[in-house]
Amino acid sequence: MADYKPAEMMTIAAARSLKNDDICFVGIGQPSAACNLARLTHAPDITLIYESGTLATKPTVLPLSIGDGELCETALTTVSVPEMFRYWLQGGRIKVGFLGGAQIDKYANLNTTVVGPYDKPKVRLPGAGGAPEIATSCGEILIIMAQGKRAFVEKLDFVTSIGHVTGGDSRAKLGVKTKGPVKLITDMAVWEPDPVTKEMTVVSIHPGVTREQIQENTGWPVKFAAHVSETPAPTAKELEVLRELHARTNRAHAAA
Amino acid sequence: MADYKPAEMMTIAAARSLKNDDICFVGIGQPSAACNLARLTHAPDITLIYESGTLATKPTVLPLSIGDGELCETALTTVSVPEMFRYWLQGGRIKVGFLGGAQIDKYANLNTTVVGPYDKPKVRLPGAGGAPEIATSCGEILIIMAQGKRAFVEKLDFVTSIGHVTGGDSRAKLGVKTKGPVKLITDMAVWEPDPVTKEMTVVSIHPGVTREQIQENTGWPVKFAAHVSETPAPTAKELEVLRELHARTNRAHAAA
Amino acid sequence: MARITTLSEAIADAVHDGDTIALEGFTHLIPHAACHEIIRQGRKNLTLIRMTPDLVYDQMIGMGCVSKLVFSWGGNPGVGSLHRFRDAVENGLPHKLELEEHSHAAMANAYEAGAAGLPLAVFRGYIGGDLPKVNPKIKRITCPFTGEELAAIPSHRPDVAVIHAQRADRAGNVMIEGVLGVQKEAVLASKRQVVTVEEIVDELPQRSLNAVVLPHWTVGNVVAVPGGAFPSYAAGYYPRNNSFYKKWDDIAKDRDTFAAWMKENVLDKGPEAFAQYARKHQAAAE
Amino acid sequence: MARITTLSEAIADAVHDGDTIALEGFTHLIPHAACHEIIRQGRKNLTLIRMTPDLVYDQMIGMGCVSKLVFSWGGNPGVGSLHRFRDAVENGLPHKLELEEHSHAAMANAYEAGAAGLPLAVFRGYIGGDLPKVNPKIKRITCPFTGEELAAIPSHRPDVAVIHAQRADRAGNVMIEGVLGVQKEAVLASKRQVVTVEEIVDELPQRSLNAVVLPHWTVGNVVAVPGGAFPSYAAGYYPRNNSFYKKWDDIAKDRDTFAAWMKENVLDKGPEAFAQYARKHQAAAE
Repeated sequence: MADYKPAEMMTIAAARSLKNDDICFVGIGQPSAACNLARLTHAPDITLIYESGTLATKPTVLPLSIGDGELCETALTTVSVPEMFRYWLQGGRIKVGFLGGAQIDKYANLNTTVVGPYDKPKVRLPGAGGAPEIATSCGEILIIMAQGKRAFVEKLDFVTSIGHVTGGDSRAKLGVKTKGPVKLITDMAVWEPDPVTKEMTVVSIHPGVTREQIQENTGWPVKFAAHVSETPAPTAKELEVLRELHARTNRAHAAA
Repeated sequence: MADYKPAEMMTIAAARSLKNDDICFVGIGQPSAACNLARLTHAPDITLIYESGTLATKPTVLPLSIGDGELCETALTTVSVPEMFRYWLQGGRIKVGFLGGAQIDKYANLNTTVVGPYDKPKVRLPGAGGAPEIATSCGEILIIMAQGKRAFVEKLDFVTSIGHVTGGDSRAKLGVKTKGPVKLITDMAVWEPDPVTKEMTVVSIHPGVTREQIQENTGWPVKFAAHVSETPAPTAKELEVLRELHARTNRAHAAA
Repeated sequence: MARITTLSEAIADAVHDGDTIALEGFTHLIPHAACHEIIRQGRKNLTLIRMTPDLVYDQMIGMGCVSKLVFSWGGNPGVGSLHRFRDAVENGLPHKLELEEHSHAAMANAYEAGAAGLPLAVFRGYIGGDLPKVNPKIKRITCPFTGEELAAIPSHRPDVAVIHAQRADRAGNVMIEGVLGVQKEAVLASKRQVVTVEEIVDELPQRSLNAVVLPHWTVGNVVAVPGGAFPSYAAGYYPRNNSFYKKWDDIAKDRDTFAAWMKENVLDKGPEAFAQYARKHQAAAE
Repeated sequence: MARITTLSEAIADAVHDGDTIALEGFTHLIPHAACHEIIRQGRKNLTLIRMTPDLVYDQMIGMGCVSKLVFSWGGNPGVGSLHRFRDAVENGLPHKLELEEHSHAAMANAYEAGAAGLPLAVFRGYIGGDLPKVNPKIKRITCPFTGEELAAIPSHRPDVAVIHAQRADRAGNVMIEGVLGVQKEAVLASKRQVVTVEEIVDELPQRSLNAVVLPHWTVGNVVAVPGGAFPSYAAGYYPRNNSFYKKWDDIAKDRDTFAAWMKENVLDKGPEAFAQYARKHQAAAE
């Protein structure tokens, strides 16, 4: 089995959950890497949309920013940002949205706004960006986040975007018709919402990771599914394509 | 003095009221002829906008429809119709709008909807088109209409678009901040609203037309301004340019 | 996902009796061939939405396909009346036609709101006139920040949008150029779609970074119908046939002349009849 | 009407102390040169609107020009924090910064509504999160047709919009290509405008029928500043300088390093300093 880093396993597990006919609203960083890895492996026709307005883009290197020239040049077309948020996101045309954050709770609500109180933050984070409406307008949400007790918390300092709110049917009761987070992919495991309580539940553990390690890196008592499988390790092909993508990207960004 | 038709005098009088830096929302027919005559004579830089989305267009022949290819090919650019109505008309970017109609009353309210009752019309007219919002969103309105008792009526069968409503400050009281009709140009005279009552008032009579003829072709007792001038007759140049424009247009439309 | 198909299959698949459908095209790219196919397939009780009903709806109304019309300007542009439309409204022939009447601004905003997935359009309009008295769907909404009263109408969300465009690629991505009208909005606001195009190409041509393209997953059925917008036009392919628009006035004025014309040119023909118009004008342009 | 002028005159004309201003550009075409000129002219008490405050607002905040920020994502894209922004929020340095915080969808809709001359934007958003608790400008409005509760926020109507574009013609018509962001909306929503461009040409180039062009009567001041978007990019002219964005992290982290960099590269320089970046990358591309 090839040697690989937990972050690589995370990206690869996320990529695997994408299908060839998915239409994805892609964020910078891990989601962008996962989506492009999927496109370069098992999902060549996947439609990638970045909030900068680029529709069906096929970048050869990963963008550093959401509006890199590469995204626009390789896109089917590029629309204005108001149109992107009105016709494409709010219009219900995106099947899969990606989110991540500084903090997540057990119902997959996310905080990207502040650590500490809003008016006197300990750490001022970048803020919402597209998250509040991505969280409710996309057909379903994938979350990619590395685990750790500062990130996986019992109570968020600020709810920037909702997941399953307080569990059960609380999301639907807000009038939201989309599914919300269907998967949380970390560097240790894959989590899915419990069908009834909607609490995020470990369904698959990455090779070499223990239940204890997952619990140590989670700020609430972790629920494990009745049947927890082992995440298949990255294949040589997956690792090769991902590493080439990152190498191309680093060369391109260093040159610019 | 050159021989000319009343319709030509009407178009020419309308063209003269346009300035080189005007930005006009142009309708098909008389307004289109007047605007392009202005552009081909004293107002070469006038900006003409058609509701089909064509911005700053310079047609060599008059369009038969509001979206003829000619308008698009000679435009600075062409935007979508929703954008035209949102950003350009409602956004307050049009200085002069043109209207006409099947019926007008003394406050320059217009009817282009029905003759007779709405539910059982004697004549079903085309309807509002852009008129209701042109009437309130353009900085000011010019109306071009041939006079006659069936058109110039005491009471409209239907108010499609407002002028000065019931006179006085009734227009402003509706919350409308634009000027409304500043000129009514007919085949007999030029009318302007009285500064106080806002009743349309004859300020200039075309050569050879009498006050009696104007009254005979108006369905209410006509107000004449304290000083009524004679409209200068069309110049040879104005007639030549207008007739060439119509001739070019007829040749083009017959060929297509 | 787009399906590349034939016009008769596309209409059979997408358009059903009783549907609310929007054929759009603002003077440019009016889907005449698709209109004819709907008539040939004998669809009934349609609610038709369109800013400018034009010849296509005059034909569908005259042939008895239509029970309701949602519109803002019903004339033959630059020519005069739509006689079949008038006959229906003034005389109830071939049968009564319910009207839901708007302004252009309202219709454009309603399509925009439909494309944006909203239930209503909010705009500054309908101030002081009589349309709100005859259209109960026109309401007022108060801005919570300024107190200004604005117009509110339901967004358009037709069952089917039918448009014509210049070209599509084999995946079904559709590119439109020139007078854009509300076609993109109509497609994005609708549940099902029929897009006829002048040609289907291997790859969309070299284009601006911001070209107007409807991705394949937003258009249900794509059909090549060269000349399919005639007597309207397709920028880059053939010009508007203004003389046909003038001729339509005589054809449609009389019920029998109209019926005869429809039999000869629509009922007894297929979509391939449009190809001659595309070819004729391409040849003329060369 | 557009006035073709110099950057110092344009900023002096359009931007005053206490103004609400929007420098826009979504990663692409960010008006860095204009930002520097505003700093050089020592403007104070500005309310800054921008979806992604980015390096330009980090610089203006750090230099003490700003009293309030209206925004939706305040980071260095792909790199990390905006340190001057964080210093202002976390430590009140150089002085306290009032925040009016939104989501991207809200900001984009607020610009769109501003361009459309409306007092408010209505959209489906802000469901269930905490932003409405800290931003009193976020209200709810009920659809009179469906009963659905939608979000309502005031439209953006800045005193001044500042953008960078690829080119203008001598009349001042401005053409933009590529990632369009909200620049067109920001310009149309604003009272006064400053548009810097890579070049002013005799005539706009051959372009698509639907090219994105701001007519001359919508842009107040037009200024040629080659390289004026550096280290952001201008599609067709020079690429994004990703390494400068990474370098900014070190420059801005420390107050003194920041101050020294600003003195050397902004206070002691003029807009012509940007030309080298345009030239460098053009040469590299040849």
